[in-house]
Amino acid sequence: MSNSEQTSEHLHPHAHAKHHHGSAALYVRTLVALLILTAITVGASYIDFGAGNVVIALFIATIKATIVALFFMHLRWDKPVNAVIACAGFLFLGIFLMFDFIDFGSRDGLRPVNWDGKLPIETVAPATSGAAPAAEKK
Amino acid sequence: MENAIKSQTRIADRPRPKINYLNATHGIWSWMSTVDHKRIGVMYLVGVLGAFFVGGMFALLVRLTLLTHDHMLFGRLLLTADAYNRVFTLHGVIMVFLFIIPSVPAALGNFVLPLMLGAKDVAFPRLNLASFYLWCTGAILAVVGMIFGAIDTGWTFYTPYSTTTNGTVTLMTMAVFILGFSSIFTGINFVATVHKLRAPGMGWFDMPLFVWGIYSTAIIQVLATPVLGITVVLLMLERVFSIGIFDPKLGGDPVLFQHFFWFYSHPAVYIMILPGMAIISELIPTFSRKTMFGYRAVAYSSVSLALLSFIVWGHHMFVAGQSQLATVIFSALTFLVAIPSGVKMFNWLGTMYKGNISLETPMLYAISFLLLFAIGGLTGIFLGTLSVDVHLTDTYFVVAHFHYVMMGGTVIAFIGGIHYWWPKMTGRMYSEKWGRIACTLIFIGFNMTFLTQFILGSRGMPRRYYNYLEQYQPLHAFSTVGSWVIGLGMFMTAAYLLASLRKPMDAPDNPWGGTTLEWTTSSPPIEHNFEEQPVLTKAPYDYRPETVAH
Amino acid sequence: MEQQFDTSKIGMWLFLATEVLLFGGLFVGFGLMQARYPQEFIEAHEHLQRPLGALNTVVLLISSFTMVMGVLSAQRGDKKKVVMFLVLTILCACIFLGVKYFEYSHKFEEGLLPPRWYHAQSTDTVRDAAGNVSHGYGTFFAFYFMMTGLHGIHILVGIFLLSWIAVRAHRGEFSKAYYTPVDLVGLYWHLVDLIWIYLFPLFYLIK
Amino acid sequence: MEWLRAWMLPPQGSDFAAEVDTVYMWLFWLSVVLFLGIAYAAIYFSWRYRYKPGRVTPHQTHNTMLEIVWSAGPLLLCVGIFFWGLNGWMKYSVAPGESMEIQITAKKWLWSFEYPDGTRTANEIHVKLNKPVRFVMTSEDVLHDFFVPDMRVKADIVPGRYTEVWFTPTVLGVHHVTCAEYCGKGHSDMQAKLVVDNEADFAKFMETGGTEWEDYKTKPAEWGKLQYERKGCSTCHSIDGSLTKGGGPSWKGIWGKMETLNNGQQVLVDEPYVRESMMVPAAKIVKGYEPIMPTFQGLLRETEIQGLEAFIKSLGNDPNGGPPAPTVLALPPPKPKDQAQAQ
Repeated sequence: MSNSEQTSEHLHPHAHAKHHHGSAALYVRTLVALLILTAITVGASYIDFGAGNVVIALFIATIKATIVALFFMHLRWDKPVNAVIACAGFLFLGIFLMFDFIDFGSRDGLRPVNWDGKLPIETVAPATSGAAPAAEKK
Repeated sequence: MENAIKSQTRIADRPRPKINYLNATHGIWSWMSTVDHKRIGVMYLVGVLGAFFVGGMFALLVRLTLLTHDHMLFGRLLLTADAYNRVFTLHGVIMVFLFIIPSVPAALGNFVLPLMLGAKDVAFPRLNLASFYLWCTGAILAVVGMIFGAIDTGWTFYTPYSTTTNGTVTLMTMAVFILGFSSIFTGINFVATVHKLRAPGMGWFDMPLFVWGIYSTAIIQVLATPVLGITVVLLMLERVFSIGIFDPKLGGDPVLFQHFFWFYSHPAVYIMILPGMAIISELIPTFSRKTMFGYRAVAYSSVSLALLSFIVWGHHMFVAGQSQLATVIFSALTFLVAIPSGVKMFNWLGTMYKGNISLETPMLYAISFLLLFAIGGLTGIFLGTLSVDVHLTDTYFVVAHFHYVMMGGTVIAFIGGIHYWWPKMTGRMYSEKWGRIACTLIFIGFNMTFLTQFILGSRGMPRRYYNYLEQYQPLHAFSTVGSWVIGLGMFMTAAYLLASLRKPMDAPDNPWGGTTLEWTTSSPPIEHNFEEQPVLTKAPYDYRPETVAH
Repeated sequence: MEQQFDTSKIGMWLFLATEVLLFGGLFVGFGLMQARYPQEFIEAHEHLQRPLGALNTVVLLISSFTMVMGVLSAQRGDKKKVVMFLVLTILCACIFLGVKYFEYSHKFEEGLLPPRWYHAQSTDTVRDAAGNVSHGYGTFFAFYFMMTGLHGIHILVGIFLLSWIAVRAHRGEFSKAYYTPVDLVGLYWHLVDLIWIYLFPLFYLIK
Repeated sequence: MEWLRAWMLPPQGSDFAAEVDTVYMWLFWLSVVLFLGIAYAAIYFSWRYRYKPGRVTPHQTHNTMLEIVWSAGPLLLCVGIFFWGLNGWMKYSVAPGESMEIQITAKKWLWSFEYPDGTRTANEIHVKLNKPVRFVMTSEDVLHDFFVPDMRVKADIVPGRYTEVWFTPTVLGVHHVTCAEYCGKGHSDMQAKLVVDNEADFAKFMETGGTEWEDYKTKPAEWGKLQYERKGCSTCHSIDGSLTKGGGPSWKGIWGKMETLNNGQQVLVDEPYVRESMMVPAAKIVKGYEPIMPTFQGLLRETEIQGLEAFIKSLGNDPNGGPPAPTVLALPPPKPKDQAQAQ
């Protein structure tokens, strides 16, 4: 495998030519697609889909990101290893996000108990330290 | 036993080349500006051993303070509570961030990995040097932080203690941030090197297992360390600007910090142990003169440990206030780690079975590793078991457990690796006799120090305690005496290794009969590693007479 | 040459993966804090100027386009066009930062700041009995400043790198056979764009 | 093997302890067996196959069956251990409904405990034998951890949140409470005493109102001020002359005043009147106020009533609520600490 990688130059004297996949026309089309998607997502933000808001916005963002990665970043034509690395970055971010949401999502309550929408923090835990930030005293 | 070097498989020595990587150029500047992976590896080795010395001194001081119940020695108070907190924090920070994480990959890995692959250098030599200088910068910042007040947060920097305490927390976290990027650069370098610079004929499953281990480590370094970076940045911002992410007084969540911290720091445990296992996977076949049993299983177990390490971090937080659902999931996933660890252990033993085993110093370290890592791994099962963990977590049991893995595992393997590659790095043999004595001392001292701490922990002695109940006094004293034995062994090791440098070069190219590519070049290697591009014709660890003769 | 180009690319992609996780940490924090303070985050995001955010999105997308055209010109060895497209990219980056400057100064004037300094309370509804506003509003802006700030730093670094590449291109250091730096900086620049593609809806659009 | 358990683990003080210890000891023996197996193999092989020049080693590359066996074997074992641990932990996670609830507030470096009736103690808790007790905990500054080795329970105490832990004490006497999450200089000194009482001793302890009263015996007005804040008096009564949302009369300067009631009678604000107003608030309502105050009969102890009176008295003399007026209290001196020792 590495053997073929290392010697590819000798096997394909015009190997560098294979990077010439894009064309100005294709990039213009890509840009137009991205701008249209931007318009759609901005437009959609004025309509209330309830819980769907986040899903729609992130779904469109993911389509846009994929387009950028595939065409502007050449992943469509690139060696698969680069795409694997890119996906790994997002995959492990996904793991990080997922487990944190498992924890947060299954806790009893998320709001700090000393600020439950009724009591300022000072009432419950009085005079803890002199370094209490100014924000509390507003 | 004095017939130290059994050389039936040693290849015939060529005349030693006059010019090698050590004397190719001269002067300090030629070292400081070098992009040679071997020199960078050596500089890293010197650096991390310096950090190991400082961290070790702090460790001895911690143990000495706990020797007596009133912390008095010869009528003088050793450390106040404040000083004690600073000392154990510095011990942790230095050992974790400055020593263990860069130890095997950046020092030995840098030196050996390109040689094993038959490459001239790593993929990005200048990035490699940059990584070293980042390490230096981090080290300097840490030293400056130590001088201007140090920190007393524990190496885990838990909020809100770390955001409210005095001391140079901001400076220290800055150092950690920079050290993180040093580690990332090393990781990027190694992944690219393994992908692109393998010798002709070397497929993925022809790579030495050390390379597999370092490659798995590099994956973790690349994917986990950035989260450490952002975590310490958030901590610094919280301290300086009170942004309210972790500080409950401003609506933040302290447990969130622990998620961020352990998302890096659990994989970091595998940044530490995987390279240790990788070294053992070299030592055992070499000194058993037998092919690696279950090569693919060991290679896959390295990668799967790397991946598993990302999904078990919550086991540090079973009692920290994470939800019960998360706790159960993390506990279940944690047990999965036992399988690849076990696979490695059994395959190492399988390799020794029917081998032709000689017990030179590196092999003694390898066998010490097997025993100590077995204890470290088995006590991990206690801590993964939910009901038992509630009692044991945050006690000395945990301290003992991770020292068995980090020190009994990684450090023992690291020292074994230094002995194994010392002839290659320096061109000199060390005293085999003193090597065996020191190894025995370290093994005995280690068990004295930390076996007792399991008992202290299960009896209910919490960690990071300055004052302790009088009932724990005898065990603490025993543990402290053990730490002196380790110290003695370590100083002995330093002494005979340094002494060997005063001799003329006497090491053969392949003193141990190793089968990987680094043994085919001269000791020490020439500047560009190999006279001519090596081509791999047989798999590593092939000890069949017909192929050895080849 | 091919070998080195591929190696550099792997290295760059690995670096980009670390960038994804670096920003990712902040995304995770933002997500969790939004789960904690849903009402506050919805109200707080109304303070952001959606048209300016949309404008910046368009500017960055165009800059990505000019960047990729620069890479294409480099592949074809068209030195003049490389320089032109790089300069255009830098121009877009400056516009982006200019708009950000206006947005930031607006936030500072209104007191839309992290919890410790947050003092724009007029329309905030989540309060305690004494009328103190929830910390959640400030938390939103803490993340707003951290994430757009880190992104802004990346833009600044990008401007620096683009200028460096433009100068080298002008000197004629690149050719059909060797244009690796242009390609790598291009990848970096697209990632900066890609991150903004997520930042924009998260901060400006999500109700 | 009981001696071994007793050597490695603390005394068993709760019903968790037996369960945890069983798992612990089982894991211990499992580890011993596995360790000896590994050590035996490593050392035996090193001796049995020690180096002999010229010996040719077999070329054993792998054995798929073996790999499967030594992957699946540990996996099954681990699944079993996981469920065993989970089983014990589930009990630990859910407190029974009838538990007595004690609130813990931890701060650097002090434990405060509060009982359902408002009794407070510092660094000492009394609980009833064989009755489940549930602790609801929060911190005022940094992370702490409530660890009772004898009970085999431990839980972090997180500022801004409540965390819980429970157990049923099964052994009379004093047990050790210790902080297990690093909290700074005094971390290792952050200790408390957990006293398991029988019914009678516990009742005696509760009557006296905990240990806090001891500290305030000489400063009744300050004790009263604490009760003013804790018992909810402050919701309706200000101490600076202003009118609160609750709408009760301010306590500033009220002691010794002649008030006109809504039936036209006059009344002197003195000790009997104040006491009556707490116990039967509707009996005498001052003109201009609504009869909205709830009774505090049964909610206030004698010590607390007297403390409140001393506090009101101190406000009468000094508009700024300065040093309390000298008051002589004739109280039966409570001695909770002695009783604790009597255990």
